[in-house]
Amino acid sequence: MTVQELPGAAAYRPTPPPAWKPRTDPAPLLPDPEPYRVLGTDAAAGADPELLLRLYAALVRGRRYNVQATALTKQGRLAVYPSSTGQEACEVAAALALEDRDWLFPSYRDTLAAVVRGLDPVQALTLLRGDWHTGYDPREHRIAPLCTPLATQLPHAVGLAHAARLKGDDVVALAMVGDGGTSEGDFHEALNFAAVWRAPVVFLVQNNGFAISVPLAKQTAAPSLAHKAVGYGMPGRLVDGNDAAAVHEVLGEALARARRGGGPTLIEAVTYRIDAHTNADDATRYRGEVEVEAWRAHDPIRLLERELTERGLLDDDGKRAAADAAETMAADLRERMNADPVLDPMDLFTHVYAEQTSQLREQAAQLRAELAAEGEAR
Amino acid sequence: MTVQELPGAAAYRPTPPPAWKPRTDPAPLLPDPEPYRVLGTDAAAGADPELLLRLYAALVRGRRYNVQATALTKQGRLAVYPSSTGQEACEVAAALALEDRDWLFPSYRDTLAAVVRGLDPVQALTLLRGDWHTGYDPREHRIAPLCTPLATQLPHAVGLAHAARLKGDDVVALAMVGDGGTSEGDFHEALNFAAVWRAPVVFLVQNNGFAISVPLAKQTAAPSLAHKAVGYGMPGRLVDGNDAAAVHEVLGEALARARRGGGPTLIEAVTYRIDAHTNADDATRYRGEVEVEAWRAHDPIRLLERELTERGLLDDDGKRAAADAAETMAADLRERMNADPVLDPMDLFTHVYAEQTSQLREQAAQLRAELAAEGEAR
Amino acid sequence: MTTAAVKPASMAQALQRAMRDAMAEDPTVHVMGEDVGTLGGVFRVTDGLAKEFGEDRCTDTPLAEAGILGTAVGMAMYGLRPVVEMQFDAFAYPAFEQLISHVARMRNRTRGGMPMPITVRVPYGGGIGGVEHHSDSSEAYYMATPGLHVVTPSTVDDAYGLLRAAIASDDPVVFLEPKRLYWSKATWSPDAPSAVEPIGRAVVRRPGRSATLITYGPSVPVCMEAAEAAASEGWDLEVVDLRSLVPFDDETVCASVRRTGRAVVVHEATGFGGPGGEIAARVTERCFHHLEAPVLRVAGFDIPYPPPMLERHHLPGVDRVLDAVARLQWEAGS
Amino acid sequence: MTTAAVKPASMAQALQRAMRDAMAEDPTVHVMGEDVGTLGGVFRVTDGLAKEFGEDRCTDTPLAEAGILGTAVGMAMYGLRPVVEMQFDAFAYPAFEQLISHVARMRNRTRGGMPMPITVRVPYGGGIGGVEHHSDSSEAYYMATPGLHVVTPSTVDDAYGLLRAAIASDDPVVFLEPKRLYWSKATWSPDAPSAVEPIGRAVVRRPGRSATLITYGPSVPVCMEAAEAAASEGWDLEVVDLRSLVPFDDETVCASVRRTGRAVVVHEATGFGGPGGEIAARVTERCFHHLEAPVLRVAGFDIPYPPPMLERHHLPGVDRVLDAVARLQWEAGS
Ligand SMILES: Cc1ncc(C[n+]2csc(CCOP(=O)(O)OP(=O)(O)O)c2C)c(N)n1
Ligand SMILES: Cc1ncc(C[n+]2csc(CCOP(=O)(O)OP(=O)(O)O)c2C)c(N)n1
Ligand SMILES: [Mg+2]
Ligand SMILES: [Mg+2]
Repeated sequence: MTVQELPGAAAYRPTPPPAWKPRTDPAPLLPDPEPYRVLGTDAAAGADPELLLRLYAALVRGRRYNVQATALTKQGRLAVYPSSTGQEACEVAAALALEDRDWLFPSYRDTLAAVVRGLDPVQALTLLRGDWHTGYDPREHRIAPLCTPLATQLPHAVGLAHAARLKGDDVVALAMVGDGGTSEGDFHEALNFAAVWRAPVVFLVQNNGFAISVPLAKQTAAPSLAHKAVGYGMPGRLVDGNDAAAVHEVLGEALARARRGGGPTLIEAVTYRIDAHTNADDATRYRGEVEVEAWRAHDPIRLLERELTERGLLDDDGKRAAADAAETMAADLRERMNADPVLDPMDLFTHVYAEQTSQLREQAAQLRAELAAEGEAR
Repeated sequence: MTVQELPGAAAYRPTPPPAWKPRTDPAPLLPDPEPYRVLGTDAAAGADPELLLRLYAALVRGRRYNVQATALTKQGRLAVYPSSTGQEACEVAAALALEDRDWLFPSYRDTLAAVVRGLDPVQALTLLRGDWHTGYDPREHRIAPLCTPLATQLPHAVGLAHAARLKGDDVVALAMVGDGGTSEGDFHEALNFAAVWRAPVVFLVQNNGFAISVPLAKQTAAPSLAHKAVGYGMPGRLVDGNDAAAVHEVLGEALARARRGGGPTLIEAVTYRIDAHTNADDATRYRGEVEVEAWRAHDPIRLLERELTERGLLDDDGKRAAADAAETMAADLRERMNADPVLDPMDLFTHVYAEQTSQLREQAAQLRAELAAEGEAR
Repeated sequence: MTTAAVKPASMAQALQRAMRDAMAEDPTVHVMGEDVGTLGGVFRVTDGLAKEFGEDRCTDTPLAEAGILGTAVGMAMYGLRPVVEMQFDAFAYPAFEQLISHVARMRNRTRGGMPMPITVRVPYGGGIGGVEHHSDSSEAYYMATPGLHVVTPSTVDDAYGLLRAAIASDDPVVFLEPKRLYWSKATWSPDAPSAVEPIGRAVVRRPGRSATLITYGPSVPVCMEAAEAAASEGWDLEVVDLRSLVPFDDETVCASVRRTGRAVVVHEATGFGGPGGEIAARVTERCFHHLEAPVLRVAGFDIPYPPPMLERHHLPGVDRVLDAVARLQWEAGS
Repeated sequence: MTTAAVKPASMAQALQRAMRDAMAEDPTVHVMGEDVGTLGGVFRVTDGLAKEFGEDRCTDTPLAEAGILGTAVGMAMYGLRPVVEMQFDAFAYPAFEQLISHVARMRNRTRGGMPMPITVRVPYGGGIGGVEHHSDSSEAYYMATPGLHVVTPSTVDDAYGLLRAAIASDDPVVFLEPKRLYWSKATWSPDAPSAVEPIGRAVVRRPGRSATLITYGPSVPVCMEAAEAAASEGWDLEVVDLRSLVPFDDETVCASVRRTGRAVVVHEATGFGGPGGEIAARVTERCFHHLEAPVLRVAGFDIPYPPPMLERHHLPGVDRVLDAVARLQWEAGS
């Protein structure tokens, strides 16, 4: 007999534990039973054609960016590249749903979101090229450094959003994380702080099916990752992560909610990592081509292209224009990445502290002497 | 317009994301809207009188134990004591719901559960007296060491339960943690591992309203702590933590479920810490007497006493017998704790490693020489 | 300037005052941690701050150290100056990844674009009869992490001055508070607090000519006592209080050792892999030909911190310091 | 015993073989971590183990390092012998609290009742062009934690022998695998693996009379190369490979330094607060009157690990080792 079946459960005498009060109703926090979709559904009729076209152009550009960056690894121009091919709808929608004053907290896989937000791709790729850890000024772009230790960027986003709210600024933070990252303690702590503080932050989980080789089924037994939200007292939303219009809409609602003081939202976008984890990974060791093919059919560009075409918003000329624009971006990126970055080894000592310690001054002098000797030897 | 209100949501075309499947139904995982109770409800009729009397005797003994241990801090016989006064129903039910072969993972506040399970109170109090970190052989008693770093014992319980299941042993682990402890990353990681592994483990959260001075409202915004369960794909149960019969029943069900391979359960027992955090704490700094009084009226011993009296299972003689037994235990504890423990400082070096390193041998020799010199000086 | 009545103040009060003054002067200073608000901290070091500045400025957080430090990182990104309390030394460990991988590296990662003006207050060390996990000396971990400053006061004045400097620093400071000195007192004018000390300067607490005791935090009073006792045996010991482990004041320390020709490093942390190794090694590197004897170390044993009833055997006391001084090869020396 | 064909094996293969042999011999040995199962680990060190022994013996865990080590503690409590993989050095930090507060202390806490026969494998160090967080040398943290053994191989043979010993140890061992030596090869007979090495013994990799290079892990090949180069300049350098940082082999190290009278400690970890301080200090304490010069240290700079394109400036190479040797005050010496 389970607790819920117990016949007497309804007949309490009126003496429940005194401090206990029925709290928030969990019902509105629970996600839909199926991923929300727009493209190919009746909801599409309500979508703004201009937005759809913007999303389309960005998706095409984004795919081209992924292909180009992957090619750069083969040419030794990038140390490593974690591709977001197949996940462009999430990357693009995340960037476009944000206001300029908002903040983006990307993971290592989210250079595309940073680029769509306006960051120069060469700057976005600095970490992965290996000339420095971050290639841009986070405050100028309101993009936190690409974060490698999983889920550790989530409390940062909460803290920043909280600080902005304390200051009375109309700023929302959007934090991106993978399905694997949801297993980390930092995910839990960040969501809890966010909910307790009602911080204006939105968590976007890209569930791309894998954490390197580990499939979702070994990562969680939850009905969905979005169901984790209720345990923090925030709404959970489940969305088709390959449907750019749906992701944009769900994100927009969550951002608006945060903006008006409604607190955080957890969004799970169901998507798929078409490429291997990075160029260094061999995905054939842990998954079959059949699965990948099924997802190729659900490609984010294809989904949107079909919608736009059916509605007469996109023709061959339009497609070509988008492709050409993407090609121009790629050519420019390729060319600029083929130049060797100019590096100054003395930078190693410049930014460790605001003021160099005597120890670092000694070490800098040592390296300077070595470099001078090297120079002479040449 | 929220996602759920969207008119088109029901009219999907049949192309959801390919890898996405509806997973477990969340409904059965959600806790009841109110804490489950037995005493004073119709459910009490189904309770085993013998069990109720056992619970009663243990509660009375447990309260006396708490009072005695607190008194020992005033006499300088304990370094510190975190009292479980008011929470005895959880402590007692936890110990009595377990089979002998099962394992208990207590926190620093749960010496009482260990004592009810059969551990000598002097051994249970070793940590708090300060002669060693653990006063008993965990394997002999199947009681893990009292754990101080919050929530860190939870993954241990999961690992042990998992190991037992791999070995084919019929062993369940019961892990105890406080409301504050649920905010730690280790709580999250432990519950996730447990659910993914379907480990035979039960998590009992004693929500006693405070983490030292911090009330639950600053700890979480969740509808209840039991609602966290759904995010891991395990059932969450909410129970009146001062109702020993209810806690025992809910625990029993969860343990049985774990035993038959059904996986973990998260139980939130709503209770209250009547005493200060420890003897060193001043609770008047953060809470009022009114709240405490309300909870005193909901005292676990009183609740059970009323039930037993109404049903004619307990009379004054019975009460006196329970009180006398408790008094005997307390007198024995007092007497034995008043003896100074015999300590060997050389123990500092004995158990750091299986085999003493040369460094520790040197250091042990140093201390031995110092002790000899001290002895001579006397 | 009016001279206020001089009255005794404890180190805990001086620390509280430092935060209070910093908060009053600079609205970006935020105090956060477990029980720091309503309760005023388990050691009462944040007493009254929430009342005076409101709960948004002195915040009781949820119970999760990585979350506390991680959100502080985000707050610092937005221009705030968080002062984070870790309730006890061992309870800072859950925040280790945030500390090492972010707090210590963010400035460098962003070429100075995102400094981390975060103060992490950690009550540390033993001698207070604490049960397991309440008496760790964890400074070796912080010292081995480039990007952090590591500071620890031993006097009431320094508690104020160094904490003000830590909060004012644009770099992260791990501020180690010696628990057993919380209740140590000094006559101190709370109306004219002591000077803000620049971080990175050691101080000679007691001048002497025979040998140098290099120490910090809770071991400073031990060394002072040892120096007094040694005087009666004919040794005139100099006591150097490091105050800052990072940056390390090579100048002051080496000047002293060059003068005395002998040195003992004293700390509570375990010896092996502890701070003393670094200190002895760098002093030896720099002062080799001035040394009459190897730099010796008096430290906690290489064991987990003992239970309260045995801690006195573990803690470096006056006798052990004097024993080490006696082993400084006096017969061979100048 | 049949002599199998001798063929080249990499360090990664030797490590795999050590786990495989341990698992075959002892059913309580369980391998666990991120991607260790189906994928065989990102460095393929656990390749084939899941297939051969099943997923219950070689388990892809959820992505949570504290959870991995914390559940391993529970498994060890029940009598298993977990071998845990942390995917990269910096990703072991989330597990720090479990490591320090439980793994290292459980035996002592329970007076020997609950030993922790856990091996924590940590690929560490740089030189592989890894982006941030993939090249840390974190051994100082582990060395400063009593209760842990800290072991690191530098050869293919030791990789096998030491990992077998680590898994067989009843105490927790942090087993540091030098990433950039994973692909180093030796002619090695996989059918007759090298001997199981007792933990705690250093080895003289190259005998010499002029000075001792004290080193370990990824810096051993650097020191061997430096010793070869030094020979042409008239210095006959002895190279001691520590293999085990804890316990530390004072005997072998000091015997060498007493013989040569000069020493340089070489490692990749940052210098300040790094392992070299401890090593230099203890050698000096023990060999002071044999030393012609202070024990010098060649280490990584005191900075966060650099990006790939700059790492060569950070890593101690042959030239820096030779520079240090040159500074060993040869003019003054015997
Ligand atoms: C704390 C931490 N542990 C381990 C890693 C190594 N690692 C890098 S990516 C990855 C898988 C991440 O999976 P997921 O979160 O699903 O993101 P995805 O790569 O699919 O975008 C792992 C284990 C890491 N970066 N950080
Ligand atoms: C990791 C960690 N952080 C902080 C502490 C200090 N501390 C001890 S008890 C406590 C409050 C715990 O509250 P809760 O989990 O509700 O348990 P309760 O004391 O109410 O039983 C705190 C913060 C600790 N023991 N461990
Ligand atoms: Mg993923
Ligand atoms: Mg509580």
